[in-house]
Amino acid sequence: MTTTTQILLASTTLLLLTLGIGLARAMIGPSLQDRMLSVQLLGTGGVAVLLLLSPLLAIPALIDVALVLALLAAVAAAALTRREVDDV
Amino acid sequence: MLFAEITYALTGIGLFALGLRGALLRRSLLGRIIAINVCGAGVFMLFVAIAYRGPGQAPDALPHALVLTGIVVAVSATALALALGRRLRDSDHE
Amino acid sequence: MSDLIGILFVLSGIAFFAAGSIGVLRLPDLHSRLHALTKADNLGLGLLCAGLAIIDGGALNAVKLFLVWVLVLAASATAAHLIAQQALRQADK
Amino acid sequence: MMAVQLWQLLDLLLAGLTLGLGWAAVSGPDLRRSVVFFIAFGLLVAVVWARLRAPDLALAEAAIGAGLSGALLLSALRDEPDAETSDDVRGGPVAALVSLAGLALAAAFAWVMIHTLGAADPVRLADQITAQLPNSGVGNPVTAVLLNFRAYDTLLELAVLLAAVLGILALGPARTPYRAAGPLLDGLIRWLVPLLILTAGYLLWAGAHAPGGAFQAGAMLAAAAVMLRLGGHTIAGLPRPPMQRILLTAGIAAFVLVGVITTGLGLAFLQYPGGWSGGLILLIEAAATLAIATTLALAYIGGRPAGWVSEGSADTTTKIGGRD
Repeated sequence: MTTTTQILLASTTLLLLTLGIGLARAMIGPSLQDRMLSVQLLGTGGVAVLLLLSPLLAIPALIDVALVLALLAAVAAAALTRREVDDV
Repeated sequence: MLFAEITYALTGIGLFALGLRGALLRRSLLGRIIAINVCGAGVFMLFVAIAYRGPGQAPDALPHALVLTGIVVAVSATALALALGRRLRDSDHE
Repeated sequence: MSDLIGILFVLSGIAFFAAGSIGVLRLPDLHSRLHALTKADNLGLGLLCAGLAIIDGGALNAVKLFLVWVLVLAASATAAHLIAQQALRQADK
Repeated sequence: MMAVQLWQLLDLLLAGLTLGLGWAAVSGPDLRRSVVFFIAFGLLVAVVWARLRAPDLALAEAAIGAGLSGALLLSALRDEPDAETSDDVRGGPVAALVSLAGLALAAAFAWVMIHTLGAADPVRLADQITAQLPNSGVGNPVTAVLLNFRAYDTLLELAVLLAAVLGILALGPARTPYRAAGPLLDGLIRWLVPLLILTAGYLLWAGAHAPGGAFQAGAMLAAAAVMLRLGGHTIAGLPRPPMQRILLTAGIAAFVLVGVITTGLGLAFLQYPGGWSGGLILLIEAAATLAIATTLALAYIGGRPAGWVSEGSADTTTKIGGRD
């Protein structure tokens, strides 16, 4: 394993730790919007983790997965902010 | 035995137990449906963990195919359960 | 050499992610948290994508990484607006 | 070695976060909170699949676990009268007992699993899959299993999906549609829907040799339908009901048609003639993609869209259990 790979691996671990910190906001809340923005952070972070895993695991298709996750995180955000019948 | 295999298999078992507990203890249908979905994700994780064969090795494709169909069936079953729940509530209100 | 530059980009990207997460956790109200999230995360992901593209060196993957970044940028800007809008609407009620 | 420990740390972190989000999703009392955590949980599970070298599953989970399921639960939540205030979780001695029993069950499972995995190197079908892959007509082993080696199972799975959607259609009319979108959401829909459809096409085509395939492509198309419905499009971009019926059965029809033809050629049911595998698989997958997309879109709508009502349907007999 080269030094570059090791540093990428350490970065991925660090990133997961960071996402864990961000998720604490989802646990605390207090408002629903606070939880949503924490999920939004997890979406971007998840995309980043997938991009880092792609060279680490030598699976190029993980970039496609990151693309799909980015698209669907947008769908989830639209669905999350549009619950009530009278939403504009 | 690989560390990742054991870690994620145990996580799968943990999720299964968590989901089961939620399905038994929650009162609302929606809460139970979420719990059962977590339960199912636990089962899927156990499958995929067992399919894992270590770094640089191609994993076992058969459990992957099973779980892939499982994910799609789970979402359809969730939709059916939600439709049933709505129907039940509508007939309760009449 | 290019690996070194790439790693610097990736690490600074991670630093922005960390700043964003800490901002989301520590800032006092929703709107400043949203601010921390969108600025830090999108910049973080941009630097990370740039770094990975430099390390990878391939043109196709560079295009794909850039595409992922643009997508997340556009999607999360809209999402942040939608979340803020919803919060304002609920405050009005 | 340093790298091994880093991987283990990464695995522990990812597993811990997944368990934490799973726990947050199943513990109440607020249902909206649970749904938000469930979406986050789906996002993370997609990362776990990627970590375990299952990109096909990561694609499906990213589309379904993180996107469609969440949208589905959120649209069901609209009908929930008091989602915020409901005291949803039982407490007291019963809860303690159930928790203990769950813990015991998990411990027993863990014990069995560790002993089974440790006992001997298991017999794996993976070696047969690898050996037969060159004959399957596709390069992606998961697609080979689904559309060739175990095509029979996939045919029946499409039948299960059809049964589920027929149940949903039989249970009642569609949920209340959303209002027309504001400029912000409308702008998002304008670029997101074409991209989702484009990605669906890419995944269908890529599925032969790389991660992707009918299930992932169908889920992406369904996500496009969800976006359209969120923007106020009542039937989520679906065609008229007669066409919906055709699309719903397209996957099964393509499977059966190919199966009958192969039987007519003197081969086994769904045993593709040599050299034809790749083309036939793509044909079946294209039909299955449309069927899965229509199924998931109708499942999201949650009932019959306008135009499905026919004589003797549940609309005219609202009370199944008689008068009250």
